Amino acid sequence: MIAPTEALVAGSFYTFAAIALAGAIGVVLARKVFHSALFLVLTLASLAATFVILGADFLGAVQIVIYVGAITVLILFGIMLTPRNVELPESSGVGRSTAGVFVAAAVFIVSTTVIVTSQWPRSMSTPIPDRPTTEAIGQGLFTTYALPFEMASILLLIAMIGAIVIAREEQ
Amino acid sequence: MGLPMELRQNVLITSVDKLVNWARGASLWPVAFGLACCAIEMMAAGTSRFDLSRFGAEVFRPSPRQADLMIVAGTVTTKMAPAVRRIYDQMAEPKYVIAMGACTIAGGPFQGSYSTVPGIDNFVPVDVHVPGCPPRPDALLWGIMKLQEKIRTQSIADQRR
Amino acid sequence: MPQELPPLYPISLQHGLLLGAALFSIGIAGALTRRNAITILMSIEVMLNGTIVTFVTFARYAPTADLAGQIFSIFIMTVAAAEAAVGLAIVIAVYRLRHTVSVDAVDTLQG
Amino acid sequence: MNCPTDNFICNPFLYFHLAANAIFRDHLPEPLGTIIVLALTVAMVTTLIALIVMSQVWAERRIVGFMQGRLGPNRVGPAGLLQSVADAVKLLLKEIIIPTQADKIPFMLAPLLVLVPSLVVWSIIPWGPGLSVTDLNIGVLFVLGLGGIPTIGILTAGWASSNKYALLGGMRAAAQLIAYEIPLVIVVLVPVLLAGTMSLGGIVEAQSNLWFLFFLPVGPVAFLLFLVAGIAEVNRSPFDLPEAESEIVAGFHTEYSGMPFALFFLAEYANSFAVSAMTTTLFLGGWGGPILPPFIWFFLKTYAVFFVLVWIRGTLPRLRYDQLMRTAWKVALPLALVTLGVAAIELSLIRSLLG
Repeated sequence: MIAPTEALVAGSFYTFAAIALAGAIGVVLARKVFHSALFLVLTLASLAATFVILGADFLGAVQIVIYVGAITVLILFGIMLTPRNVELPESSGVGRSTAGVFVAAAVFIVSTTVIVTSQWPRSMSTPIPDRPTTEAIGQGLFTTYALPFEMASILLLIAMIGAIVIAREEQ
Repeated sequence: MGLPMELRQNVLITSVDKLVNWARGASLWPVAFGLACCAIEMMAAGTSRFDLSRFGAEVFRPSPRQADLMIVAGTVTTKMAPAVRRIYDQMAEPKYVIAMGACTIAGGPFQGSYSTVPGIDNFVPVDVHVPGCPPRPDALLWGIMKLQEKIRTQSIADQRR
Repeated sequence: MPQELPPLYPISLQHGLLLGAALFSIGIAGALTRRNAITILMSIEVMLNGTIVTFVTFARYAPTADLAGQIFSIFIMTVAAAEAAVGLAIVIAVYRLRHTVSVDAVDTLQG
Repeated sequence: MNCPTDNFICNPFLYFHLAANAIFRDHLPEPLGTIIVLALTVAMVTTLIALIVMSQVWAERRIVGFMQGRLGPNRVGPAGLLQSVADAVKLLLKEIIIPTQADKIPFMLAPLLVLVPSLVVWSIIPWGPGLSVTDLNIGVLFVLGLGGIPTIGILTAGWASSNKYALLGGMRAAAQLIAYEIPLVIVVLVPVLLAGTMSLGGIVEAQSNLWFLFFLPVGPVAFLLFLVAGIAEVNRSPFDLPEAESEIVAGFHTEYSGMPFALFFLAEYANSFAVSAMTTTLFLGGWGGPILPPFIWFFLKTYAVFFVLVWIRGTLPRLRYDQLMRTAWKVALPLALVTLGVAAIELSLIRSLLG
């Protein structure tokens, strides 16, 4: 017999997953770029919820801070700074559309087949019980993963300088 | 128009009327715009000596969409009239208009001039006329209280839409 | 022998991975079919999120000592932020030059 | 006052909680009962928010009135107390105008995007010991994350109105929010560092001996920075450039009337209360205090901070846009970084000295 609270948790996972997928489809299909961006917000926010349900509460909050709070706002800014894209005809030729959809479908079918048919180890059939993630992530970032951490910060710095140089108006 | 007479005195309608009219009268947010010297008196009405805010009407909204009351303060020229009408059209229902000063009521000292509108009744419905050249801030307060009296007599049964 | 998918409850490893794969594929479809550079950037964000979902699911089900999956997700987010910043800067620079954000307009290097 | 959680004076919501549990959780099948109790809690918090916002609007208008030698609203109800009620009822009954050129669904969605995060923040504010809807172990991060979502709502409002002033206001708001979010995030790390936890309840408990405001020399600097960045985050005067009426009409909510505008209005005040509450929690010892019950202390401190916000509004003129940006990037950000560094060094020194 399924415990009701756990059924609630599982149910909310599938709900949020469905919302995320619907949002992702909206990103791809929406006719106006601005609507795509709003669908992206929907996807990212509901993914944050699924992360929390999957035991990654810190990551869920980080997802909201970085993705919803920063990257989407950046994209919205980009949309508003390039106003003429509103009228851009979006259908990009039947050939390219079918090719794109075909590639995407192929990727999806292959990965689904792999996921479904793989022999996953027994130990991975049950979830690890919830543990405090904030401290573990902090420890990891400053010990085992110190080098990638530093490289990520350098990457951010380079990206920031690069973005400023590229987007700046010529004086 | 509206409800049949025998339903007018219904308890439900009258008490809702009371609440709605009380709320509308107690929070008359004006549009922030002035045209001429009367506007100075309108601003003075908001200052500490006269204090429009006692009646909850000091919230001058910059956008007509959020305002309830248009105080037309000052001479309306023929060039300005379309703009005034446009601001009136942009306001959300229910909306009220106070014509402040002799110029807005009838053209004032400029009556008959080639450039002045002889009274804004020509293009917007005015609820209260506040005479004077310019009227003192107390007179504007009087006008707002008159408007509150008028609002108290309204009924939702009369609304057309 | 193919392992059968478990029922919907509880959330299983496969379901999380399927969500990731679906997001990734939708992102690919968007990135390949749309012409607007900003929409393409957004599709790439969707793809990256599919990857993050996969990592988080593995972190949930793989019995490792540290939370490698979640830490890697944080790195992905960092890279995504950098990518979005540089990508939008390029889009804006292109818009300034060509007055369009269609990727078809930026094919001069094709010769 | 030493306050056990099961004391009715300390925990005024205990009655509600017990009653709700007794009525719904004991008699209904399990997920349903939990959902109903949760919904009731949400309803109660929302009512509380509405009441607090009304009290704030009234207090602000009266206080600014007194500061300017006026009386402020005093005709509606005793001492004008019903003024906010009248405003709310009027706004509810006003016509909702949707411009023909507007992008309709985002246009109506934007006020919700702005309002909902500012209401959700209230669910983790610790009103007293154990007295919050939920105490997350990542509470601070949660608050920061929610603080970023209204930006999207504001941008949406500006874009969907298809009005140039609204668009300018939205862009301004977004630029300002991004600029001030960075020093805010950094400076919030100071109390987190001192308390060693991200849970808001834990941060309050860590201040039982010493408020972080008095943790010299970084405490006052961090407090001031947080307050300034917080005011900028909620677009209050003197940082209310997104709605500067002398330049861009009403900014991002130029085209909004009636109920959607009321939602923006509500969000603004709910946010300023949230900033006051967060200042109280992070720097002023939260619900800690002698004699009086904790939640009274919490409200006293929060309203004191809110009074400071009103005071600033009644005193300072609006900043110019370049001054605003210069303050954010050239003053607040370096200062916040230095504060965080000094706090870290000081803390490790204290730890090594005390063993």
